[in-house]
Amino acid sequence: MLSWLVPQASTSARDIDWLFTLILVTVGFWFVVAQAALFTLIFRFRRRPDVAAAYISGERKEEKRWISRPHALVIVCDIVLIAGALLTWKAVKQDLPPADERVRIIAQQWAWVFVHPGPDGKLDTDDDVRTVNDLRVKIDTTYHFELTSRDVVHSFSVPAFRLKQDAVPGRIVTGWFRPTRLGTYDIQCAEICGIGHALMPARLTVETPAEQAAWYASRSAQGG
Amino acid sequence: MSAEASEATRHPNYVRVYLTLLVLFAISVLGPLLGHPWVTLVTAFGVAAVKATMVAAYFMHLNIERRYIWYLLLTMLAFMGLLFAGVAPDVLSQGGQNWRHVRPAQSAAPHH
Amino acid sequence: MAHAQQQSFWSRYVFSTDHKIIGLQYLFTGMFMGLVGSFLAYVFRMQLAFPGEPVPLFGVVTPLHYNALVTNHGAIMIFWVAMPILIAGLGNYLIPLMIGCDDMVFPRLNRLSYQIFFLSTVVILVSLFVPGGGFGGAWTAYPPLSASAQYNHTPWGAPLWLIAVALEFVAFLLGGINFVTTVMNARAPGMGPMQIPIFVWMVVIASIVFMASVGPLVAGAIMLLFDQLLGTHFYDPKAGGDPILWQHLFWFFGHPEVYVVLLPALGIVAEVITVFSRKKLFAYKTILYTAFATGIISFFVWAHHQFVAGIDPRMAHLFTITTLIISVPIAEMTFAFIATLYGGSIELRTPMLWALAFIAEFLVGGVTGIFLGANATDIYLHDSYFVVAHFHYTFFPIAIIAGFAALTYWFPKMFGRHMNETLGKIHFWGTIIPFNFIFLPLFVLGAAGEHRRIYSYEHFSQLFTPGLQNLRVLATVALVVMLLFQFVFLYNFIRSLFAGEKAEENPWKANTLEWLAPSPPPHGNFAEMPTVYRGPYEYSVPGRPLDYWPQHLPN
Amino acid sequence: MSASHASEFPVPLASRRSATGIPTGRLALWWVLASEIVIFGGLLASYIMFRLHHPHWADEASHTNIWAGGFNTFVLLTSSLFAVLGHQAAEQGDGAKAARFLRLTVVGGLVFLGVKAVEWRGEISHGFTIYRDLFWTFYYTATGLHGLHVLVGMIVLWLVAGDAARGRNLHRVELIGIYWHFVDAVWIFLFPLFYIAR
Repeated sequence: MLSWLVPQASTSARDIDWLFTLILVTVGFWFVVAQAALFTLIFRFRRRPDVAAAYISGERKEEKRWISRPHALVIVCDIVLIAGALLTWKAVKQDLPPADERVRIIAQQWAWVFVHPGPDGKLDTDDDVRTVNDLRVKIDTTYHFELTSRDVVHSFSVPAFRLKQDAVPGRIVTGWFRPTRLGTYDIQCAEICGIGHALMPARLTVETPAEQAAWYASRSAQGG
Repeated sequence: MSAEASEATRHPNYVRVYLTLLVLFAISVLGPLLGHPWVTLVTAFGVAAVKATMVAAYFMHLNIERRYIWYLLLTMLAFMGLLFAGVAPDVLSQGGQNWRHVRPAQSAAPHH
Repeated sequence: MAHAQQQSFWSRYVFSTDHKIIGLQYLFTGMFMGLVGSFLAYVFRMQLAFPGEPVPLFGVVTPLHYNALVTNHGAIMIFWVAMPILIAGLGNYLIPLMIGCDDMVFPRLNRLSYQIFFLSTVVILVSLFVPGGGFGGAWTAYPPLSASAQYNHTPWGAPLWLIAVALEFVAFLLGGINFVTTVMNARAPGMGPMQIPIFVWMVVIASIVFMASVGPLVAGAIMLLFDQLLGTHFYDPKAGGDPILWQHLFWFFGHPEVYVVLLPALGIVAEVITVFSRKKLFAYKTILYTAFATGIISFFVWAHHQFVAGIDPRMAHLFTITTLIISVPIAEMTFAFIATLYGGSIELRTPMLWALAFIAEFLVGGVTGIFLGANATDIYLHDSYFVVAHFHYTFFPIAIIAGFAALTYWFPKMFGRHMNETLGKIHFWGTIIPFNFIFLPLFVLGAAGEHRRIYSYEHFSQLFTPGLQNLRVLATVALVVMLLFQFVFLYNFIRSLFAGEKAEENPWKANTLEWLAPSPPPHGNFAEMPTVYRGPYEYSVPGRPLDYWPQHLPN
Repeated sequence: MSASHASEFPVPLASRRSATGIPTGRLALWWVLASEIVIFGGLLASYIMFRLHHPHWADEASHTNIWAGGFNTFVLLTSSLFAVLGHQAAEQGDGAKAARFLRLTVVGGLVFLGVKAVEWRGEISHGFTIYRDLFWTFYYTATGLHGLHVLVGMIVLWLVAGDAARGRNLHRVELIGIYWHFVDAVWIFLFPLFYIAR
């Protein structure tokens, strides 16, 4: 459902969209049933002359059924949704698949600094490429990112990846993503971080390995 | 009024409670001198819990108060335990699943 | 004070210890702050719809303005509108009347509580106009942004904001202790626990939940204030502090706070729907127990606000489970309210329309909460406009819809006159329809990835599309329409105060004790202190000539 | 009960009812203490977490003055005894005796704050200021918040003692006593947390 509104550009996006649809169908059912019951009762029992209201305490067993049975059904639905949420969370947030490459993301007031591993595919070597507000990743490659902040709490959010993680000063949080779709996507800061909160619009480019190699080459040509 | 009178007769000997508290206090100060961490833990915090319970029971008269006042105060303490349990994995620990603290090396040096 | 007959205006209305006057003081302060909060919303919605254009009555909105506007809109609407109207205002006015006594047990403490609250109101308003402007770190005030003027650039606004919130907490702690003690000790003879009107129960549960949850945040606020003013490092990771600690202390209070305002709103709905459907409340005990369960479970869910905040991902599982569990008692209570309508004789007077609208609209807020309580979908939806739409579908029904239900229902009791029914219905539809057109578009915008607290989307190519911008304009236009319809209410309210049709003691033919007192009740409330003989919802009892059976009538 | 309420303020009927059987003042006081538990609880829970997170805080804690803290524990325990003896006297209707005990309690509070002042002065002069380390920030915040409670308690004790000496509002002797014992109980935990454990 979400993919109608925003591109689905990573493996996590697929998982999360699936869960979103599951929840939408489940709670949509409850929503329709409850609203239908509400409006039906309002219409059916509108005030009419000479029709008195019934006296129902709701404390007797056969009356209580009317709320205890839906109540049990709500619990069943909750269990299904909890299972779906927990499994998806585990896949997206907890389990880190083996990394092909790593990037480092450093947030500050008000810019994103990205450290790319460079042609050798390793961080903390001489060919690392630092950029500001410009992250470039290869398609179908599993990335681990190390996220931190220099000053206040920021949040690294890529809607097309369904990826969001707060960047907290004093902590390094590790996460992963695997792009599945070429293109350029918005990176937003999702945690208010001061005057420039709206002015941290970085771009994320998903490119082919050949394009990335060419970009690295052009960078080192400029730099060297 | 008769109820109040019977309450009064049930009051403990306050001076005896006070002397017991002083003995416990001495234990809590002397315990650490043994230099054993577990002894310190028990004499400092175990004794503190006993002392606080005694003060609550005999000086604050919770022993003759309605029972649910105990429950009320203990519920509040339990919520603090809950807060601790929920926060400690993030604040107490040095790191966890997929995250770690980065701190400048801590020393007793002044930070200004 | 000794000579009750010669009370001056000041001692009668300003320094009164009468619970009704104090209740009305809270109510009117809350309504005034509602206007302030609405104006802030109007300004930032205009900026979002027409970025960069000067906003009529305000001017050009800078990022600093924008942050202060959203921060104070949130804080004011929760702490200075929902809390004073639903709990302090209605609680003060109604609790002694509904339990059949003459005042709160501590009238002077009650007056002190309002005075502290009034001071907090002054401080928060002043904080908007100090050098550097109002605080702009969101109502959650996450450090290090909130802890240091170096980061937030509001050296005066931030501490004043925090002091105002702290004063407000003190006021509500005093008020809450007064409420709980009053209901525990001062009930009319014969009023056992199961004869207490649901609204009173709800205010008591809410007060207890508030009292138990706010303590750690009071401690946290002291620590934050020290960071701001003394330059200590409680939340500064560079010196051994931890910003996540504040988030936990804040949400340990912040989530129960939702139920603190929700429960009284549900209580109002229970009172109104029983009267206007002439029905006994369906399963009183179940409703009561689900309210207790909700209050308790609300302490176990707080970290669902922090799924992506850098907390340990294993903890997120526990909080997802508890969060989805809390939907069970709330759903059951909603079912009981809907079941109350079955077999009723429903009259759609203005208060009833508001109460029914509460159920219908709150359902939207309830079901959309599931998306956010589930940790995996929250990764995407966290801090997006989906969240904004979700909690406005809970808080708007709570504070505004239930508030109007209460005002229109108890207006005859408070002021001895009726409000105009036609104007009331115009105002109802003029509020409810635009309300949905404000926040339904925001669900779509949030699902499209739009984040909160961004003063302009011009820098985001995926968000600044014509389609999405049209939705922003739609929401803003709907807001302006809704705000304009509030003038209908203000006109109706003020006109009815002086020229409304006179109301008798019990115009709605209700059972609860407040309707035994004259309208408006005099000092001391009842000519003769009532005794209670039955529960509050004995409507349409078979074999009785009248379809109501007030609590105070002997068998 | 109602006779002792006689004052210029007209006491509402509500204040004189007691559906629970607990007098209204005492019932409210329990709720006050319940909300105090969570305020101190939040602060101390934060402190304990930080303490266990930072092993070096044990070294910092060794610079607190265990003898001053210990003496203050003794002082507060003793003043608590006076408070409860005052309550006993009030129960027997002896307002003058109750007032004497309450004033002795106030003296205990004064000694406590005096020792505290000397202690803080010594620490600050040795460089252990609130900025030295987060441990010291917690130390000054927690003991300061507690000291504030002591100060408020002393003022109220003094007022209640004045009333009691004239035989008025004797039920308040018990209430301020319960509050004072609570302040004592908080110190019972602060003492090992900041002084003994090192």
